[in-house]
Amino acid sequence: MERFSHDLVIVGGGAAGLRAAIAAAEESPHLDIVIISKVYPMRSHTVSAEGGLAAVLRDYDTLDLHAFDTVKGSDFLADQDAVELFTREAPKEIIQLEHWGCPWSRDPDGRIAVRAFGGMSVKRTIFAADKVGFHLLHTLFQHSLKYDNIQRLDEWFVTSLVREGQRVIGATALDLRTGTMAGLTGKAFILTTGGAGRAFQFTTNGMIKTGDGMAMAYRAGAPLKDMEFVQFHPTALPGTGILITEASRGEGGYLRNADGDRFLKSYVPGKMELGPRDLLSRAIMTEIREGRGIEGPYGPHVHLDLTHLGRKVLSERLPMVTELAEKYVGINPEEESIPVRPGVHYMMGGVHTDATGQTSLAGLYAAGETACVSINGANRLGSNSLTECLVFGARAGLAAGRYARQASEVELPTEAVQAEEARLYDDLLGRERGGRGVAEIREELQTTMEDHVGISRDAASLSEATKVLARLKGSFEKVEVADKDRVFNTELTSVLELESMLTVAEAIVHSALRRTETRGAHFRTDFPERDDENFLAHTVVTQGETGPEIEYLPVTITRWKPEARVY
Amino acid sequence: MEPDTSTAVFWQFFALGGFIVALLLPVHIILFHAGVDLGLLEEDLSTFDAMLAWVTDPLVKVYLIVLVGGALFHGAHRFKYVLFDLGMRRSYRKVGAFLYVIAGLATALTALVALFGV
Amino acid sequence: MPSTWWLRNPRYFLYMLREVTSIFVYLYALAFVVQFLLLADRGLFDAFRVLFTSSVFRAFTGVVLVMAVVHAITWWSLNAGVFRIRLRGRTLPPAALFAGGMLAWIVVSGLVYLLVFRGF
Amino acid sequence: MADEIILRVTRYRPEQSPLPFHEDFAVPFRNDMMVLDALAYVKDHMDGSLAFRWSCRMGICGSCGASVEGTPRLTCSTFLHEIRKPIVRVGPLGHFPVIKDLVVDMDDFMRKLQQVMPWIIRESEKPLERGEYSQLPEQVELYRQQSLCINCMICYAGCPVYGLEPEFIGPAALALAYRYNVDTRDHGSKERLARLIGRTGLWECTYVGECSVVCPKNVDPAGAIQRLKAPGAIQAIQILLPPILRR
Repeated sequence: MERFSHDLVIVGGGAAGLRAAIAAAEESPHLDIVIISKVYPMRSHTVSAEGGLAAVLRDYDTLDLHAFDTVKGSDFLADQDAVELFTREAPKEIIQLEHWGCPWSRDPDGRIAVRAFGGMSVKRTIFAADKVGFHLLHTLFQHSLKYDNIQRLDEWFVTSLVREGQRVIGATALDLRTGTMAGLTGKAFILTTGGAGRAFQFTTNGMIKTGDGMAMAYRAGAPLKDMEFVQFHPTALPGTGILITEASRGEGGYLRNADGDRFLKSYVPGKMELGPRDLLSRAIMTEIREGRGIEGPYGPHVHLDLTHLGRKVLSERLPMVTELAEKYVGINPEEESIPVRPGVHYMMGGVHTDATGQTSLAGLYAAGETACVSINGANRLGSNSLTECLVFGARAGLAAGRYARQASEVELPTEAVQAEEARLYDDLLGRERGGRGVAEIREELQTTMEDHVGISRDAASLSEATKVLARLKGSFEKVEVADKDRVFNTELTSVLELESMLTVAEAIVHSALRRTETRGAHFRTDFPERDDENFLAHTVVTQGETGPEIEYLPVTITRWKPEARVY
Repeated sequence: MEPDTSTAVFWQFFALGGFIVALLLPVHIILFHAGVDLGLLEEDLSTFDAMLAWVTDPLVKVYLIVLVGGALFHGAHRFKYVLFDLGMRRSYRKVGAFLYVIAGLATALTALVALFGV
Repeated sequence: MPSTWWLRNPRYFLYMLREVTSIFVYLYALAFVVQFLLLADRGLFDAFRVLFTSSVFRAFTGVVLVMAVVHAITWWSLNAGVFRIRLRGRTLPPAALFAGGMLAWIVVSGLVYLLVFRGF
Repeated sequence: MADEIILRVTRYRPEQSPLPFHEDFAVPFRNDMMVLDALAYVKDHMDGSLAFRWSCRMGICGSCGASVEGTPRLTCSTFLHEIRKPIVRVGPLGHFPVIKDLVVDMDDFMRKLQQVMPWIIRESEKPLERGEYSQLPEQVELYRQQSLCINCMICYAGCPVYGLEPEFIGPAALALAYRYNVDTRDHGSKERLARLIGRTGLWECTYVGECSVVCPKNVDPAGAIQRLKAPGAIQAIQILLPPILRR
């Protein structure tokens, strides 16, 4: 059994994790930092983000306007103090990334260029063509290589957090290459493992987005917040779920139904294609339900029409969209419309943290999609999430680094590691189990979430989902693992990921069932109105003895009183 | 990493030589060796008298030195890496050094003879 | 890696062909140097002329000519992708550079021809 | 085309057998199926022990490189129907040690990335409050192509020099060095170049050009390496000059 000890342990190597590591390393060159991730950092899902990241860089724009757009987009569920802090620190982060070499797209005069995005009042989305996540991630990763005090454990799967009282002091982790279980002692931990889109069948998310960090925190006793708010991105390719960026609409693309109509005029006439994602996704589903969708091999969809944008815009500003459309659906966007439908994209909810990233447990921090600060409330605005990874990644890195510097030495008990090793190798791999395979359970989970916890939900569908989930948890106890090898056992990691997804799914469903109102991305057909009287509050879900336990926390409202959300 | 100065020097000769060979060698071969066989030329320039008459021109002397030096150093360097490509990972540097020495001697002799000998 | 790796795909094979031209270039240049040095003595030159007019050597020069042409074409096409030449605010496309190389080749060949037959 | 395709996978399971072996899987065929979809089908429905890496399935994360019919490709963006064969051979990327099945050891590659100092080096840093460094679109264009590398290592699998000499820094890392060296914000080109002009650096590259052919992102590492050679040679040769003439 291997043992490692570090000051600061960052779980996850995407934008938030790398930003946190760099922030901590810059502040203290003596802090011993490790990034541990189940994939190499440049494989992290940040890489798939396309459209851009928001910050106020221009004279015509104001921090207040960015904050207001965000609050309104959130359907007034965002904590306004956190939002204001976010918009204030955002520009600095963009400039910082520029100084580290990020190839932002430029205006002809050499300034960082900005583009329009959904729900934003003015052009304030910074971009690098439409490979923003890719460039952001690689810039951060490459810059992180500079620091001697940032080490990495690549392709290590963290399986659990270990507590001592109300403080997290360690983690158990599996070295995928050798299959060895190791104990990782740390004075502070930051979870930056992204969301859990893969719990749904049709998602823009990569295979690795299985909610491991959220589930880990939840099992360790840290509550999750606002989990019922699952964002559907309006434009994903049918079949694969590959994302077609909102920037395609920001650059002027149209959504059309089977009749060729720009149907959004009946839903968000003031914003049209630049409306917020929750409303657009719902509008598309309404069109499809009412028979104005276009039939395709993967079910009905609508059209994203970019034909009028011209070759220059497509090749300079949307090269990836062009590439994806050509490669995956055989369409030249210069000449034909791209088939799109809404797909699960982002979790507004996550591990409950304050504005420094601190969770309810001492020594445990979270940032990025894993965390819920919250600035996204019931619906995140496109291009706020990458900025969130930077702003709150850096904040969590600083806060956790400071905590680690003053925290007392800790020792991870050997038994914790041994118990986890026994769970994996004696129980999961060692015992004859003879149940269903991991893929089968996962598929049922995904279709259940898709069908019952999708864009529209009601009490009946959600109750049904709780029943299926309970049954699936039973099946999981007997899951069959055919591969008994230790070396790079990807079937074993699939099982661990399934466990994470089941955990997160349960939190989502129970939170959704209890919120009997419609707000942002949470659309209850049986409660179609927003109910500020009872639900202007964050859902906080904790793992209890018998299942999820739900409480509500007040929303911080500073300057913008809730009003009707009309675009 | 220690700079590999000698390789850097020979790489420059190689690169320059590559241009020289690309520009001069085909026409040179046609003029002096293959032209008559190919029916492109009537006069055989590779006889003693023809060659001697020709190499007295100062411009031709420069041409000769440039062509010979370029071809030999270009050839030697690339030849060395062909040996590497064929799997002579241990010995290609030694054989390469030998090829460079030959190239250097041949070029020097040509230059001496061209400039002072003829 | 087996030393026959260059047979694995046609691009590797063409690469090897291109590189092997160097051996012919090298050997031909050496032969030419020998012939040039033999000019020091008519008797010696003529004695060796048997060798340089033999069918084996003539076949060799034929092969070298082909190799030299392969070299010239591949050299320009490779370098066309390397050099970045800006003209009036635009980077020249590789095809233009290749065409320029080919043109230079023809012009220089013509100059050499003139040099040999007319002198300057 | 047939409604079934045989996936012939080169497998290696060190705990089961010391030698690699081939295994055939008959996979239901759809016309829009990528090689990766077929692998995922095998894993989900036929043999869960099959190990391979994948994530984004949209050609940007760089995880899923493998040798398909002898050519290194991203399996997520290679259609089965492109192969036009009833039997499709899939194996691990060449030139790397294999950990298991299609999973190769990336340690060497990661070391080489770090070795070329792929970060902005500046003599003095401008405070953030003073904003960004101005960069004209055509200045971005100087390094844009080489900044598109997704670290999929397909170029290393295509590079025979790396196959023959594993110490060679290799295409992606050298292209990355070039990317920073031509960035107008960077002052570190000399320092970076110093790491490239040794025995295992630039001079090993003989411009086979295969890296640029197989690169799924059109990064052109081969061209970048050639462009580094001239300044590299000058820097290497400066050591021969008397100190006063060195820059």
